Amino acid sequence: MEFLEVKNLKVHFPIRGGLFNRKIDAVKAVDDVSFQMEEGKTYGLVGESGSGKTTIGRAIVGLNKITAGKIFFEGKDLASAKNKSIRKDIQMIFQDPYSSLNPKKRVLDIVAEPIRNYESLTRKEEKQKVQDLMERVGLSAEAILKYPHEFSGGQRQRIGVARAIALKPKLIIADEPVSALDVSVQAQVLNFMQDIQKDLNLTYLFISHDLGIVKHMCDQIGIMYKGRYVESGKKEDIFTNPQHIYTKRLIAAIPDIDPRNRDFQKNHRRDVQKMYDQSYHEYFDKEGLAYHLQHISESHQVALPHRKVD
Amino acid sequence: MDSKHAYVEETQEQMRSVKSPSGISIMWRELVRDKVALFSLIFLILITTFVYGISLFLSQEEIVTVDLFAIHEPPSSEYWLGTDYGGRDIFGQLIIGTRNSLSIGILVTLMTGLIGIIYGLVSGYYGGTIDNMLMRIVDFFMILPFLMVIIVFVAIVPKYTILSFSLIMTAFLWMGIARLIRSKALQERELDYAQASRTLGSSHLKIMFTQVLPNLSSLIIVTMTLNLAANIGLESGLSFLGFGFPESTPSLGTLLGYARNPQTLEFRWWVWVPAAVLIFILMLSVRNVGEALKRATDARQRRG
Amino acid sequence: MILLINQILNVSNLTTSFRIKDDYYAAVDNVSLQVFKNEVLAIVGESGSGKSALAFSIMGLHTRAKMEGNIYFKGEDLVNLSPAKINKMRGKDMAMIFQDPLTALNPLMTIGEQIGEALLLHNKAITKKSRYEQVIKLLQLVGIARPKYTYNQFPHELSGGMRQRVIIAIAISNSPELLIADEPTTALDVTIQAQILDLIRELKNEMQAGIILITHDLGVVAEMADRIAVMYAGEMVEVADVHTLFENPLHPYTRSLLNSVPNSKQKQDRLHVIQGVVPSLQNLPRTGCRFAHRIPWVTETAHEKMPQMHEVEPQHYVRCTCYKHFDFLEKNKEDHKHGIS
Amino acid sequence: MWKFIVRRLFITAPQIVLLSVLVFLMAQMMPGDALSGLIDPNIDPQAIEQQREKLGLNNPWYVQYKDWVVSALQGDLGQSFRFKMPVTDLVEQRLINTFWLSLATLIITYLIAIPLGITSGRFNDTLRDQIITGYTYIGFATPLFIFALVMLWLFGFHFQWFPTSGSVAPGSEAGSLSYVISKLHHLLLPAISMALITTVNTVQYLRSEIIDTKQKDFIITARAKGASESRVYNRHILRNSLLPIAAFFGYEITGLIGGTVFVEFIYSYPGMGLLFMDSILQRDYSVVTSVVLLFGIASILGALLSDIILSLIDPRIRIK
Repeated sequence: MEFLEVKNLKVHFPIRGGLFNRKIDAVKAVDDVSFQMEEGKTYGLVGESGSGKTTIGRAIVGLNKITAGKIFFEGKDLASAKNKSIRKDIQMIFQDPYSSLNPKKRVLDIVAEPIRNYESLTRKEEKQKVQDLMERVGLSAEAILKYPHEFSGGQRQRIGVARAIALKPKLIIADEPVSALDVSVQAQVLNFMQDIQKDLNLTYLFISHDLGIVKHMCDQIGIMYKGRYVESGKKEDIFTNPQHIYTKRLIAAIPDIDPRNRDFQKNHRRDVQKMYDQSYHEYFDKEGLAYHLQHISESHQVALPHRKVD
Repeated sequence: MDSKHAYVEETQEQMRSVKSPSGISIMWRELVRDKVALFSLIFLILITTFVYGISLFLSQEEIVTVDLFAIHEPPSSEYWLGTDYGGRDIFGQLIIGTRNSLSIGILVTLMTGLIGIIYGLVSGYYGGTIDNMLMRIVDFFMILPFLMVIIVFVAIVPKYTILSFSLIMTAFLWMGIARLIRSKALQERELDYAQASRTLGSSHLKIMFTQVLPNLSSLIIVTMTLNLAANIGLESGLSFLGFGFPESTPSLGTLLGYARNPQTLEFRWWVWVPAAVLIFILMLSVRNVGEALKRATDARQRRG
Repeated sequence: MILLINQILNVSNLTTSFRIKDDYYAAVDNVSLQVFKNEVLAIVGESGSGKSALAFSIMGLHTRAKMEGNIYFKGEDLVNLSPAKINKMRGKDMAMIFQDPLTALNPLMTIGEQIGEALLLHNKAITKKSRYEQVIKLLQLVGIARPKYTYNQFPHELSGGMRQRVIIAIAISNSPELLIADEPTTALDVTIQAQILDLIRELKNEMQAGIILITHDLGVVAEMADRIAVMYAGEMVEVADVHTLFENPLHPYTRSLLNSVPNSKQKQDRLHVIQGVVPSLQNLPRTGCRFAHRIPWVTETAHEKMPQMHEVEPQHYVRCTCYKHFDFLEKNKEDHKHGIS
Repeated sequence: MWKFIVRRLFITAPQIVLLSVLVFLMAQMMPGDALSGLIDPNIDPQAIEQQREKLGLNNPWYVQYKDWVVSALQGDLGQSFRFKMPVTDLVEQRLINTFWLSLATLIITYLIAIPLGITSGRFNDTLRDQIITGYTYIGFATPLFIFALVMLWLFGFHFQWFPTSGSVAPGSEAGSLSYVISKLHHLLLPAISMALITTVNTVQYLRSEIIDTKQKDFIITARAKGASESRVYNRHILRNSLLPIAAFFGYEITGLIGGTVFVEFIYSYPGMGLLFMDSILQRDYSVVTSVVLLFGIASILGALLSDIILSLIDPRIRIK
């Protein structure tokens, strides 16, 4: 039994138009995606804007309707009505630490919201629990009567985490959790996420466009392009042995932190771009979409047409 | 130095740096800072207490009783502001009229507010098809020549009372606030905090009223204040035309209605000028307060 | 050694203050810098460090700020120049690329009109025909595939990357000597970012312009910059050429920044964390070392009372003497002892 | 753009149908019917009943509605019992009067609003702005009918600069120059009264629109290009701020309708508003319903016009 299994997931959004505003087409935000996650590990979902990575995360927590396919969490179908209670095992950390906390609520009410929905505690117990959670994320317990705007971006993100772990979830969807933060604060939040992962045995689905951070955080990685997977595998598979031209191009585009490699990087990037332009049709179908994934090793899958695999 | 300590210190540092209080207190601060608005507010409080207080000792029936021996008397020590064509005391009518105008203004504002807030919130929060349908209805109501429609309904409703009058007004005045609330709710629901609530197991109803609604509070307060001014104006306008309060219930508009007679307009200023001035000052004060609140909610226009 | 004759911009002791309530607060505090021909000077710092305020000061785009000091450019002091004269130079001798390509273009004007305007403003005599031709040429130059088609398009019809190319086309339309790029790729995807950076680099070589690149992304800096100026809390804290700065960073802030980025080369389990937050404009420490409260384990005596820029080696400047006493190892030991997260 | 306009028309059609139903129902609720005015105790009730049957007044409501719509489409809006003439004929002259009054009001409204709004927005928080904002404050707080009364009292009765009733001096010959001048003379005071009050909305809207646009990023782009302050305003800020004002034009019509009721009533100006007030006071209901229907259609078309203007000038809608 897989910890989390996404099977042939499709999420389509209708495009309305024409004279009567009828559905004339659909944006295939997620188009037939399958992957599995291991418990206690961090799975990185990478792609550029519009690749569908966020939509997958939102589909798993139930914020986007699934068009087709299934999501199994510890063997149970998430869409099934009788499995509603497992929703509390899956929580989410949002990208924007400013808009993800209700500005009109005190921290106490923010962090207690999930507790109030799923557990019936007395006021006192609830307060105690929130205070424990605040200390857990490294904020002072006295701060629970403050409003979100009294905290810095990094602190707000910690409050978001406190809220997400309030119900002792098993899986946390982290949607670009640090991309709105300054570099130094990013480091704070990333370190801290790793700490609580160990302590609480959490599994992360880490959604990001920043390959550097994904490389730092993740064990498994899936690369997406236009709603489909182009490659997936262990971190080493992706970074030392990228097979799909899109992955290669993406990795080549990451700026190198060492100025001595500048010329090498530049040439490398140009070569990859040339290769990308030349071999585009080998890697993408007529609509410019990726093919289905094929195993090239036990852990490593690449989206290639059948003929490419020997 | 341990980590917890460091973070506490950090929080205190932040406390000092971003001392931006919540919406309502910003509004209050702005109101107090704005001398004109503060003065308006004090004036409104005074006049409201005065009018409601005095009218406890005045009998509406006595005041509206025709006294044929005192028709069109100019101001005197007996009749401070003279009398009208029925010999009724203008000053008394002014007090009762102000009370009635204020009451109906507040009542209509509250009723339209209640309908508009719920309607707009539902429409904006759900969005999509529901929103589309609900907004088509609003669009239709918006383009009705509502003043005429209200007059027609006032004219044809058989048992015409203050309640039915305010219901008719409400029926054609709730759309503006509904629209406003809807467009703000549409923005709010996209924000991560509303989305987060979904993932935390809160129901739509709960999110709408406990998460989104508090974020609309400043908008609601501002809009309702400005609406109050508009409603006082509209009621007096309808009464002026003869389609507001029945004549046995004087309103500020009723007094102005006497000025439809050119003789009164030209030669008997004491009948209508005090009412005109009072409506103007009332609306101006309410709007001053409303505009100050509006400035408070718009950070860019905030003074200082 | 860079010859002084190649110097195109010289900012000296510039202080730009904003009015908040009734007081002025300096967002740019006593900053001096030089830009030379055909070089990229990167200004690095986190949000609130004053780097964008500096860029706007040079361009004269602050409408309500108090500016003191001097900005020498083309023999004029921009701080004291009349608005009309600055207008003549803006867009011609110096130009700017903005951060957000989605909002930086007028939604109601065609792409052609917007680029054409930049040409027209500095050459009133230009004919319609030659303006059209030049715009097409510019669109080609910035890598727009169908320039004649795009000429008549409106901003909302273009992707983010395309819009940023248009903004670059506007900026280079009059071949400026100085180009200020304010976070030009922050809003873009990595692959687009790589393309835009390549484009800026090519254009620089072609025009021999001096470029000020403002960014918080150290990777972008490592790839683009010739020289780097690190800003913290409105001040320059370290200035050096790119190799020196990455190999031998001295100021504690610079070192902290470099260590807090996940490094693709060396395996780190934990990222370095800088304590605390960048203070807001109203709460900047105005005396002593502004970074002191974020490295509390460095003793007070290690800081200067009035921190100065020291030239520690040729062309490498560091503010405050605390760099001599800043020790990562010590800090890490402390953390370890207390199990800091 | 055509798609947008056609889709917009699809919304307009049901609006007009809905309006007609509402007006029809209102007419049904009104006491009396087309024959009430003719009731004469000398006429045999049975004859009246026959007459009713003949006129279809005993038919179910939907048949009556259909008949009403069909005749309205043919230009037959019923009979005015007070004037004993077809409503259509009665309305014609009044409609023309109201049209001129509205047009004059609109012109004055924009003549005031645009310069004041621009000045106030461009130089916000200066003395000039404060004076203009003060005017809008007072304008917002003054109900139109009070202002119109004061204007009538002051300039009509006290100074006697303007006539106090009618739309033209009696005895003027249609078409002559003195006729036109007299018309203008009658129309000016009501139009100015209405415009001075209704314009504050547009002034304030334009002001905040300009202040908003001023802070947009593309304005910084324009400045960075080297555009002078006046060019930034004329080419970038005004163009973008006037767009919503232009689009607002059609909606002004809805606002004007409410205004004409008051202003025509106070100035005894024989237009649609006065006709409406007279008819409702005299219980001449076929005229009342016709006026409501016509004004309703006018505001529906106004809203349509606004959206079409918007789609024409905003490329984000135009190009689709």
